[in-house]
Amino acid sequence: MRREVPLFITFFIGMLLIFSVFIPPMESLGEDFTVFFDIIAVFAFFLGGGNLLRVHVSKLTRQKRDWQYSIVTLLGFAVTLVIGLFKIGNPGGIAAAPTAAGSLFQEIFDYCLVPLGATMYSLLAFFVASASYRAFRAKNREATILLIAAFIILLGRTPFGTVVTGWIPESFDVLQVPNLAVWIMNAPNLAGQRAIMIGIGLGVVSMSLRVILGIERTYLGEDKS
Amino acid sequence: MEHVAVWIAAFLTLGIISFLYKDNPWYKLSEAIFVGISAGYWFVVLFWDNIYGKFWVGVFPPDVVDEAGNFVSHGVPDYALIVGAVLGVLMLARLLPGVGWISRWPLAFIVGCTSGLYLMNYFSSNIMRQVQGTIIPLFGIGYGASVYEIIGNIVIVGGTFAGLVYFFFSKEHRGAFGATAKVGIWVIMITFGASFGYTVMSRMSLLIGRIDFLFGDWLGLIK
Amino acid sequence: MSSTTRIRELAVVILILVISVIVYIGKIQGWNNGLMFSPAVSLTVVIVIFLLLLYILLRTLQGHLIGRRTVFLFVGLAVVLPFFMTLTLKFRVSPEVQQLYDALSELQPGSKVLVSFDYDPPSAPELQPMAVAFLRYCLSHDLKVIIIGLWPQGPQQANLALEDALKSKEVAAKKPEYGVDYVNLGFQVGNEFVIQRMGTDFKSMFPKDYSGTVYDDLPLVRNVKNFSNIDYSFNLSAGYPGTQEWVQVAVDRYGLKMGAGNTAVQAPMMYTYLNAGQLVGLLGGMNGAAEFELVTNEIGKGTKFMLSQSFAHMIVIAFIIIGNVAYFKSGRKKKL
Amino acid sequence: MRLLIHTTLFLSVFIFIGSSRIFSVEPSPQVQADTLVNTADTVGVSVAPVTSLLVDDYKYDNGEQLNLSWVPSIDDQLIDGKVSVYRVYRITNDSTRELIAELPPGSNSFTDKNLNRHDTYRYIVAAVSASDDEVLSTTTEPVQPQREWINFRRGYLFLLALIIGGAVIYYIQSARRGKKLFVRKIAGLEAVDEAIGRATEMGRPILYIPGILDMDDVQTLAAITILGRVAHQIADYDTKIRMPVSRSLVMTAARETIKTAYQTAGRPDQYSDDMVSYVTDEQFGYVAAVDGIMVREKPATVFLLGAFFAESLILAETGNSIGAIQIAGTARPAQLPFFIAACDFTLIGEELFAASAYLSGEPKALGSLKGQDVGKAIAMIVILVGVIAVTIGNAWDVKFMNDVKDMLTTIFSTQ
Repeated sequence: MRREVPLFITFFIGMLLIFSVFIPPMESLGEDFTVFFDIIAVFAFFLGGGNLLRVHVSKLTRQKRDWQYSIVTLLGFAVTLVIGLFKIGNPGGIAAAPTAAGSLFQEIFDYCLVPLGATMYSLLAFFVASASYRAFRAKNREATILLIAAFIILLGRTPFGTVVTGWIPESFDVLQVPNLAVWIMNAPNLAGQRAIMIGIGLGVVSMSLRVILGIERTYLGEDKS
Repeated sequence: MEHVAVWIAAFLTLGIISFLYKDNPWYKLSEAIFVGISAGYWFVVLFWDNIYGKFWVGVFPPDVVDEAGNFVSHGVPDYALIVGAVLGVLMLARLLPGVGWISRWPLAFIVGCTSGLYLMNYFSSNIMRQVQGTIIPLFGIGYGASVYEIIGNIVIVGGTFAGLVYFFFSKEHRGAFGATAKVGIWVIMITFGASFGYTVMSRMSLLIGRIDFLFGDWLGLIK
Repeated sequence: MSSTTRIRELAVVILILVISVIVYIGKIQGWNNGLMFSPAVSLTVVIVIFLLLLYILLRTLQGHLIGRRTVFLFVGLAVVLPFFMTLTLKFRVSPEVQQLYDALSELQPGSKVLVSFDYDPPSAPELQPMAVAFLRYCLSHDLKVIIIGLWPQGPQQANLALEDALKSKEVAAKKPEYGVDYVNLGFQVGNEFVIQRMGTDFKSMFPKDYSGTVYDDLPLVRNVKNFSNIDYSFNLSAGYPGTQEWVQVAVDRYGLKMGAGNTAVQAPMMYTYLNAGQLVGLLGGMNGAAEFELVTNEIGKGTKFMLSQSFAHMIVIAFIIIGNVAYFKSGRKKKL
Repeated sequence: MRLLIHTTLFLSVFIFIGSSRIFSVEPSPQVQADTLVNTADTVGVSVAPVTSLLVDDYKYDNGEQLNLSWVPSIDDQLIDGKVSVYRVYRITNDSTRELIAELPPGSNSFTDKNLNRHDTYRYIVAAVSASDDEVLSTTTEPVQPQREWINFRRGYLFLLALIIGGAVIYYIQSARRGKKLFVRKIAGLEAVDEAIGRATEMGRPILYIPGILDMDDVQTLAAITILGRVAHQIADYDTKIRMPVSRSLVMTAARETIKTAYQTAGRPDQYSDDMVSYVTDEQFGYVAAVDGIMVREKPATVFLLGAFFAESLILAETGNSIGAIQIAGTARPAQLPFFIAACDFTLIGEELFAASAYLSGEPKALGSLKGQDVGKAIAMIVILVGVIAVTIGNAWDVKFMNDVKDMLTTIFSTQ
């Protein structure tokens, strides 16, 4: 029972949504279910947030390595929650949107989360360089092709690229790096993208069917009562 | 206040950057702040958007009023949302010993939704539309294409074809089939090279933005 | 880890903090007016970086792979140092930027320019310099600027850009007045439908401006009914809704004359519109901003950013080349 | 060869059905407005009204939309047009008329959405001159939007889905009956065994990152199904797994999955909820934490499977710097090159979705992979035939070829 019911739910809901595409009165079902999903996700957060609390409290009480930082995490979590849920420091009071301009909650976002997120994101610039140095090598034919394509696109979009091949006469202007870059984007790149996308489409169809038909069911747990 | 805010932002920015040197207390502190605050932030946003904005307002809709604030009619409640909330509550059954298995029901619901929805979405947008988009005249409409365009068209059609051959699972990549698959992986590699070259550009601008903040807005060293 | 390294690291951190505090106090007190290398120093720095790269190439050829931290250091230097350099990168103004400039310079003083801010802070490094340069040109050439935003955070970015533009000497000399010379009408939800409604009636979409003033109380827009009262428009876009929607609705249906500023990722898609004449002028990424600053003779952040970006790209390209040269030199055997 | 025969069979059935157009539909009756033109007062600079205003039901919807079409005013011309705007008015259940849309000159149709099928509607379209003189058309007869139960416009979509989905199910069934199936090797998945073994030998944990999206993304679902197979081996080897996640629902699903794997492996006591922990929903906050875990716990093996965005390279490079074996996979083409650069093995697009079937080694799961190949074969044949048809049709104007091309584009069009 414990296993059959969930399997049936997956099967039923999956099939319902597949057929809803062809039945106009049911067409909005997908959107309705998405709202359900949003609501379930918030309830699930009680589990996730609870887990976060538990992990850090246990780190703290057992004085595990780096337990000091757990205090910071817990404090940050609690303070943000209280400020946001009770809308403390919000000029509009409890009726206003939590992210209203000038609210304390929005300030936290602007002065803590934005710089943190943007900086984490900007680390990419460094990693791009280190990956380029270490990994982009003409090791075999595939890697060489990747490298050349990347190089042409890179060059084609810096002023340098224009200079390097500017001497190529007008009648062969497709061989000038910037034009070559555009050609690569529009022809082989498009072909590769299409092949990947069609493949992904088929992969999704097949995997979804396996899930709906109950062949793929590890996420449902074992029936051991 | 403004001074405090800009110093906090700068302190956190440097903390994250210091990770490039190695893992260190400054980074750990920034990370702890980041995790704590952002987890709280997203719960608050999700709570007000979904539990209040979608569920509560959906089930207990406010009265409809005209511009002057006069009563027009009662809102129409959407009781179906209660099903969503019930599924959400079932999710919490995990916390109770003995009935934890009930939480698989909402999970099964979600998995069913995802697979059902995506199956049809991907079918039309990824398979049908892409196949249709590849049916192009090689010589352009009314012979209108230049040599380069013709080559481009042939590459698009041939490349897509070869790429699909590469993904074949149930046939060994040998002989002519294997050669086509080889061409296929080359085309895919060009695609990857192109997207690499393409994204590198925009990645740099983010770092430039942060540097501008540190040396300009914070320290005032940039004129 | 030995305790001496630890102490050394701590010392560095403290040193950085102390210097920061001093520089910050300098900023507030006004004796820190920014740092600038002289051309000779700038050139020396470039040469030193180049020599260091050569040294790395040599080391790699000998089979020593340099560490990640060295690579990081180079990227950091390549991005930071150009901010203080007085070097002017030689680049040519591409035709689409020239086209934008020509379109602007053809406008009579007093012409109304509509600027739509359709981006948010993550795209600001690329688009903000364009916005500032564009506003600066308009305000210093007696063009009236009407700002709107289809992205919620657009008008906020617009105010930041205005603040910067107003600092420039030429603009300050004109003493532009809010409501008369420029106006920020704020954000409106509805994506392309907003554009469509603006085709018949601006006021219905923007009954009040960003700060809450009623539309008819703003002298600049009081007589602006729809796109027919706009002489030129400029769209700063980082995605959807953006240039594509503006072209499809405002240009194709209402015949608005418009140019655009796009992120580097988006710009290549716009060339079709440019070729078809649907767009008059296009700025793409930091390059676009820098080129626009060049034609308008106003060196600003775009040029600085562009210098930084070009340096960073060169470094990435240099590292790819070094990696590969070394790889082939070593007979492709060693797994470096 | 068998595959080819099957594909051809499927294809011919479908073309047969397709060409016989079983889903052809009767034209819907239209409600025509009085064609008598309201001769408007010609005072001032007014314009001629629009004519032949028609309202008909929008086909195959839930009774929420109506289509309006009309012939534009004769004064609406490209050059020197006198019409400045068209205004569409609606009268709901005999109430007063309300303005619902303003359309630019040149418009000749409009779709009114969000209607109620229990109400009746009448429409008027006004042509407005530059001096704001409004000239009304006739009012249409009252119409109710109709609800249709089946969307025949999507007939071909149904047919195609049936064929490809059918192929998948057919091969699953035939595999279940014991038919042997060949599946080529996928390098990234062959390496899973070795990667887990390495972590066991080194006594270090395995880090499993299922992307940053929630369970409502199909890539996350794929990551969880693969986790089911991987966790099984991990339980067998008795290695430690560490799985920080950025969504609470993913945490719940992952726990169920790993628990099951440990139970099937006969070591339920080894399982602990601490293997999976929630970090934060914030994209880069999660990345910061995972980077921290990587450098502090030094996992021997890192799996990066699921939906990744800009963080792909940040994670993969940090993983690389600690010397872990990395197996990555995503369906986002923009992130794949970064994985290829910094990881040891990368699952490209479709391979991610095939992975769990491949790893399971169960015949019925493998059967579904063969079903997928039928889909690919169909796509390839359609592309070939279509391109030949449209090229020849275009170049020499061969009617048959044009017909073939038209048929294929109709079948593969999506609405």
